[in-house]
Amino acid sequence: MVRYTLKRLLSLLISLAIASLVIFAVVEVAPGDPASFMLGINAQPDTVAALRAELGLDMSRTERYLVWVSGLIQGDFGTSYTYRTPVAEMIGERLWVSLPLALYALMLSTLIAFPAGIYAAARRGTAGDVAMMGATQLGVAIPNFWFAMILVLIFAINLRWFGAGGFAGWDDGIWVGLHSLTLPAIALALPQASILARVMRSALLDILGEDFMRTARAKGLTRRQALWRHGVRNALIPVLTIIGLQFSFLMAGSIIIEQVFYLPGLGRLVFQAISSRDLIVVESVVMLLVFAVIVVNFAVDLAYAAVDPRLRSRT
Amino acid sequence: KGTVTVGLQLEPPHLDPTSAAAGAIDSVLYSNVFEGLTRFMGDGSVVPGLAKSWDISDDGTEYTFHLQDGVTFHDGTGMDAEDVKFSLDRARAEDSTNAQKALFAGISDVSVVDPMTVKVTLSEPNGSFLFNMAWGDAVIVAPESIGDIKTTPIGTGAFKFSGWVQGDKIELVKNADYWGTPAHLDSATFKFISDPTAAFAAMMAEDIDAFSGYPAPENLPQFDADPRFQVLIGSTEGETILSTNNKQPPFDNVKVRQAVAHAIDRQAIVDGAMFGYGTPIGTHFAPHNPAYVDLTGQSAHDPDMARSLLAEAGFPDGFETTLHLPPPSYARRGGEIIAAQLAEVGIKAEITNVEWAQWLETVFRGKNFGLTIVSHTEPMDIGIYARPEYYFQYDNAAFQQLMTDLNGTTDPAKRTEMLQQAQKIIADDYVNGYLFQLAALGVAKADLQGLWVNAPTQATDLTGVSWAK
Amino acid sequence: MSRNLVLGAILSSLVVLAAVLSFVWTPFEHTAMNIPAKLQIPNGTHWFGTDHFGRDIFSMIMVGARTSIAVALVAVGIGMSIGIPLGLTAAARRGSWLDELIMRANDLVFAFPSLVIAILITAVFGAGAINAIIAIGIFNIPVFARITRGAALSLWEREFILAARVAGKGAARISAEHILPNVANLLIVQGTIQFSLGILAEAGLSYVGLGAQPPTPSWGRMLADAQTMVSFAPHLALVPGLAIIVTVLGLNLMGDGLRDWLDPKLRVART
Amino acid sequence: MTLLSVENLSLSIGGLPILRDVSLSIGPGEIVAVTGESGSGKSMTALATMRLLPERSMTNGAIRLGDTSILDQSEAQMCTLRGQSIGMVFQEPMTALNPVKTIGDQVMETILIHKAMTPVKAQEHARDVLTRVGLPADRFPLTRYPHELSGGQRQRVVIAMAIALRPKLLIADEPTTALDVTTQAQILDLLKDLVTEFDMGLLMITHDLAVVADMADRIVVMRHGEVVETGPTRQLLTNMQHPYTRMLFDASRHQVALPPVPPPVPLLDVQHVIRDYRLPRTQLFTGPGHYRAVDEVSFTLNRGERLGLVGESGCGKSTLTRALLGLEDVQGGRILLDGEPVFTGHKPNLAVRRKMQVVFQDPFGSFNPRHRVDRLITEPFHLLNSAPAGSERSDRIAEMLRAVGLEPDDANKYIHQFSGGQRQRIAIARALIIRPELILFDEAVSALDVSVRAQILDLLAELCEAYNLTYLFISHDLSVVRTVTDRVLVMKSGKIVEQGETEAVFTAAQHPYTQSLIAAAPVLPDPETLRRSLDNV
Ligand SMILES: Nc1ncnc2c1ncn2[C@@H]1O[C@H](COP(=O)(O)OP(=O)(O)OP(=O)(O)O)[C@@H](O)[C@H]1O
Ligand SMILES: Nc1ncnc2c1ncn2[C@@H]1O[C@H](COP(=O)(O)OP(=O)(O)OP(=O)(O)O)[C@@H](O)[C@H]1O
Ligand SMILES: [Mg+2]
Ligand SMILES: [Mg+2]
Repeated sequence: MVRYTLKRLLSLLISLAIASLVIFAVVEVAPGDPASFMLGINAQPDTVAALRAELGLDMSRTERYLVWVSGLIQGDFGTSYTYRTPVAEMIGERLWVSLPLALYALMLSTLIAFPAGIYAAARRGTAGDVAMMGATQLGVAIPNFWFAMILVLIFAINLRWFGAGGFAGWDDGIWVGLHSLTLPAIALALPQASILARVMRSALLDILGEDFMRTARAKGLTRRQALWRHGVRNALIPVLTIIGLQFSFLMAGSIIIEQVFYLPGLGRLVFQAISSRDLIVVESVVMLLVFAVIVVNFAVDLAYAAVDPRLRSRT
Repeated sequence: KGTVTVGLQLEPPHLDPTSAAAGAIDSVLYSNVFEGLTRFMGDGSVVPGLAKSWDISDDGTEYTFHLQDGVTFHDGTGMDAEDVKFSLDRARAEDSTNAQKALFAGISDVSVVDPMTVKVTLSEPNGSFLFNMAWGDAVIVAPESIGDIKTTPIGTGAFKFSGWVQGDKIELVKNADYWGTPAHLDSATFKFISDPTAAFAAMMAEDIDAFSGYPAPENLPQFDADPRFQVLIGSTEGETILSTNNKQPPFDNVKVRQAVAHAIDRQAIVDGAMFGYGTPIGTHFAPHNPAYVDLTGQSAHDPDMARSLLAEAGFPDGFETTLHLPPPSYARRGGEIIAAQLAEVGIKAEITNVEWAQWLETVFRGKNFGLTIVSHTEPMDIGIYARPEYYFQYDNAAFQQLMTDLNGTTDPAKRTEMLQQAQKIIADDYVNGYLFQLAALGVAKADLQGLWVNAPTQATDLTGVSWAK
Repeated sequence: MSRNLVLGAILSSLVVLAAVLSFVWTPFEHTAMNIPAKLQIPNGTHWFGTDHFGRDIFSMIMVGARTSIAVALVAVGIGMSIGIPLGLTAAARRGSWLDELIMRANDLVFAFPSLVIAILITAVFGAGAINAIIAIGIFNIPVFARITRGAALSLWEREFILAARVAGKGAARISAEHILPNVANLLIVQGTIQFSLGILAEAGLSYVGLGAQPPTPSWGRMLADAQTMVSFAPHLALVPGLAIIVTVLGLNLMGDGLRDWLDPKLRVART
Repeated sequence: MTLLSVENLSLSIGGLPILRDVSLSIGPGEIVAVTGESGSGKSMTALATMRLLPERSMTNGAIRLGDTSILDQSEAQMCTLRGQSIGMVFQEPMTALNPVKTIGDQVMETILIHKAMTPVKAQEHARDVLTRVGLPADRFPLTRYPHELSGGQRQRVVIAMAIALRPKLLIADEPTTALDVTTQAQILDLLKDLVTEFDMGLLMITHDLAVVADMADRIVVMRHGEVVETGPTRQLLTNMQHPYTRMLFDASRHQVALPPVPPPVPLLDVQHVIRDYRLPRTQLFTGPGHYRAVDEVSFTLNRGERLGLVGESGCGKSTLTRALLGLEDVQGGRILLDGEPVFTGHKPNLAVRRKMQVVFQDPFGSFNPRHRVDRLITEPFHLLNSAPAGSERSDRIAEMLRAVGLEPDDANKYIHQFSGGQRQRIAIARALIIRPELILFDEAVSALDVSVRAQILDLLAELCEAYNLTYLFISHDLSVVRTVTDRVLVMKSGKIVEQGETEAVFTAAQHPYTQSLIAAAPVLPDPETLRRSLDNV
């Protein structure tokens, strides 16, 4: 087990190293210079040069890569070119929006998808199943930013149940914060829930065909009891995979939704940083996201083991 | 109600107005937190700021500023002549990162006469020196607080900076110890909403009380019709032009540029891109300026003439070029319309949407473009046509001479005449396609009063803002 | 054939038809502006109304279908043409360092936040359809590589593969002759799904302004343009939104239907 | 008094008739075996009794358990009957248990679902039942998961679940088919003991007539959804009325006559072959573990000889086959065919491979479903330097198809259009088409019904005559190996523990393992002896 973990850790480190190279290379060839971006069109060349020196942009690429990476290793993400604050601090702040949002959306999608998927599987072929699957097909097909627009139109502008966007912060209590994240979370959760419900249903249907389900029925369990006691947990394995993927997606993929709801999240940070060529922020955030995905995958693997004892004993 | 939430499209990268070009910094801090020796008023006039008065030597090279009494910075330290000297010297220093360093280029010396008096010596007379000192880049900062200015701005204004949630908002509170007329509001919040839809939604949902520099003109009629809101339409200093690379063939041919000018239907652009907001211009000058001459007739929409001009220039079948469009909607939408209009006379302009950083690199610095659309928002900036290295690369010795002469002239009537002559020269040369003067668009709650209607500089001056009733 | 397949095929072919037809006929020139006639609601002349430049939305939707289909198709093509051989190779050399390398590389690509990278790519190489294709295509590679490898691995354990090996056939030949045809169904099904995801991705990229550039119409950009006008001209957002939904829905239904149709195992009623 | 009586049960699924007028009955303490070929409706009869039939099933007739009419019960009532009054054991122990729940939980569930006991008592009881079926507490705590048990042990858990509430009736559908002979014997003994101990009725479904003869008090023979014959075991065995029954039993005892063995000329020479599988590392500083699947195996196979290889599941038979074919390298020893190694350098020696072909077990999995028969059986042509083409090719195909009892026209069909037996014939045709000197049969008849198996064995004998075959016949079925081989190897845990003339080994086994294997294998009694013993009673 130790060996296995070490081996995984090593491959993880190699992945991260390669990722850092790729990210750095891609970001660095982007045309545009943070210093001239900041100083605008009236700036004089010597001013730009002075700022470049101040930002450390006059070093060679290799040097800058090494500085960046050695900083990362020590947990120092560097200082943002445009904001002039430590990147780690900025990321930390944004995480307080992105992470709760991702978790909220994930929770919503799970809360919707599980019952829906189980319901549809239990009533396979009935009108309820057909309707439910039709709804999920639609849910997958609706672009989430479009859905977000509609949500804002209805719930913020017309009904005024929610703010049109923005993030209220956690200072006024958790409910205020959650309330301001509700519409974005719904917009994010809808397609995810649809996918998850479909996966849940088909996994359950697979399980329903298994011999042990027949065994369970032969013990005297009703169809529904068998589904709940023996089906759901076995179906969790494919479902967990999807949840893991979705979480990674939610952390980084909510850029557009953050844009629609002007949430100060990680996605918008990268988006802004890309347009202002705040290279170090882009590099560090992308690196963090890659790291997060790898860690989440690892966590999903651990979760498999919790669900499936066959994996626990395997080394 | 003693508080107001104002929406802005762009968030400042940091909070030091003296070391970045970002107008967003001024939008939040100008006059609210930071003040200069002089200041702009909402109508564009320049009035005394931290300098209550000044004496100008007869040769126009020595300015003696008498500072306001009892001015303190928000950190409690007093503001005196040393701070002024520090601020000006810092801006013009060798390693300065001031984005408008040119404003200070004429200063040869700054000396402290006494704690309340500063003398600034210019190397040559400059008719716009007081105007220059009103810019956000020339505000007075203190040496004690300069270290943290990017995150904790310490100024002398009627509001104190109180907090910044990056990506979201900046908060200001009333400065109880303000030297001048205190602010009506107890606090103010600036919320950054870059997405136009989000801006609309936030306004409609009354999440915010006002939006300064509202990005979607198409929504204004709705706000106008809604008794909850008022719409503020004013003028800015932004000449929106179809910048043309005068050195790149075929644009080095004045006939071609003239053809382009006649191919453009300004009204269609103002209607289509700005939903009617904006004043068509025929030269690079702000229409609200008394010296403005209306030259739009000289480049009236006339596709047939454009085609024949093209034929004369040797392009009977038109030609292909590029059209770089930066992010603002005036450029993106205007660009689509212009491309369609150019196509009608045979010019095929391939649209490339770019971000500002890329625009600066390829268009502005690299001069690697055919056409681009951009709004020049600096006030009184016709002088850029005297810089042959400037990105549109207009090189006319007569014009350059005119500008040099203008700088040495202080007589207002003379100046007006010279400015009008300058406007005509560039219109005759069809240097760029002159489209329209950008309108200042604002939306606010109906009972909010005292907001600037015009935008002589990028600022959201809240010092005079209050709620009715 | 299932209801899904029929409905999906009808919806998808509707979109394809519109795209093909747009080459020879659209009610109006899709780039023709008529600003005085802007923002008309659907009417007899302009079936889907006009946009903020007075262009005919119906024509733009037709030509936009072309863009969506082209981008998604080529992106899926990239994913398939690189991903499938990688997956086959990994399966053929299962357990070897090559397999490990391919799968690790796949994981790595998977680990990158796709949208962020797409934005980066367009920032680096400029916005445009080609770069959108590349950005979407890259993330299709690991999808196809994984699914091919997974299916191929179980095939490699089958006795008919053993029989082919006994007949002296090499890994490459077996992959091409036996493995590929037997995973083809799966890949076709996944292909339709990726195709629909590609359409959504293109819409998303265009929505943030990184997809096809004007004047090439794109549904995503139409949506983005329409955004601020939803409150007074909802058809501007509804029409392209519905176009996307119909297309994606059609493709997904078709994918589901195809899966049931091509894989008789799944059709057997289960106890 | 009868415990279960099925009267004129008819069943159709989605309009398709499956069962017709099936009648049978079981009394307490009685074992009734239902037998018949695959697809004859055995399982459906059992599932009908449980009311666990597939969707869209229609039943007619009557099933009575004691006084209750099963077909008239509501689903809720059935749920209280299942597990409490009727227990059921299924064929596949590997999949019949939920992999994510402990065996204790699964056994307790039967008890708890019927609210028969408090959870604490249920746990105790589950413990007792598991001990009763041969899973003592010290080695098999309740917290074990199914994957930690062997097949036989899992089947014991399934039985424990079924008998936890001492149902009056136990239904076992092929309970031992997936198990080794020795394990099978143990499970059958356990079932017999339980029947006597609990006075249960046991409805046992099996296609293995030897098991039937050994276990059952009464036999029910089914064919095409109908009961063709039924009666007490001995009577039925001695006096079979229906030709189908007779055919079935004859086929099970089927013997073939092989041509005589030519004088020994070595063809295949296997010396000290070792095949190790690498195991994943378990500890950091130890090297990777190895699992020795084939351990120092040596033997010689002579030209024209028919050699058998028997052994329990997992003893390394298939691994050895793959090594012989040169599909995988070996870690020790050498394998020479006609004096040449089968594996040279890092790849198989194709010149040698040409002389060898193989027939696999699974008639469904050994063909690419997307190719036609002609393409399937000519695949080995790939080994030839100049493969026959045109009419020569079609002639060869036709000849081979005829040789294995099919029609030349069949060349244009796809594999799914053939039955299991026909597919196995096609597999043999494929193996024969390049006239190899050696054919390996890996469990080639294990998946087939007895009657089909008899035909294939006949075909083998015929082909031996016609083509002078040399083969290695691998099987776990001793009776089959006994009739189609001249010499036999007995394999245990990768080692050859005994080898010799087939008859000699079967009549006088030397090694204890061989002896236990032979003892465990159920044998069909000879009708003559049976009749005599019956007369004596
Ligand atoms: N779910 C189902 N739907 C329709 N027909 C079925 C279904 N399951 C089985 N059958 C058919 O019912 C018939 C009887 O099947 P059954 O499983 O009872 O056979 P069996 O005697 O148990 O065979 P085996 O020995 O192979 O298990 C077969 O012809 C089979 O094809
Ligand atoms: N790829 C492998 N890696 C590790 N162990 C293996 C591998 N293949 C087979 N084994 C192990 O080697 C042993 C012999 O397997 P093999 O398939 O040869 O058995 P067998 O005698 O053919 O059994 P059966 O009768 O079930 O077919 C088994 O214990 C099996 O678990
Ligand atoms: Mg059966
Ligand atoms: Mg085997």
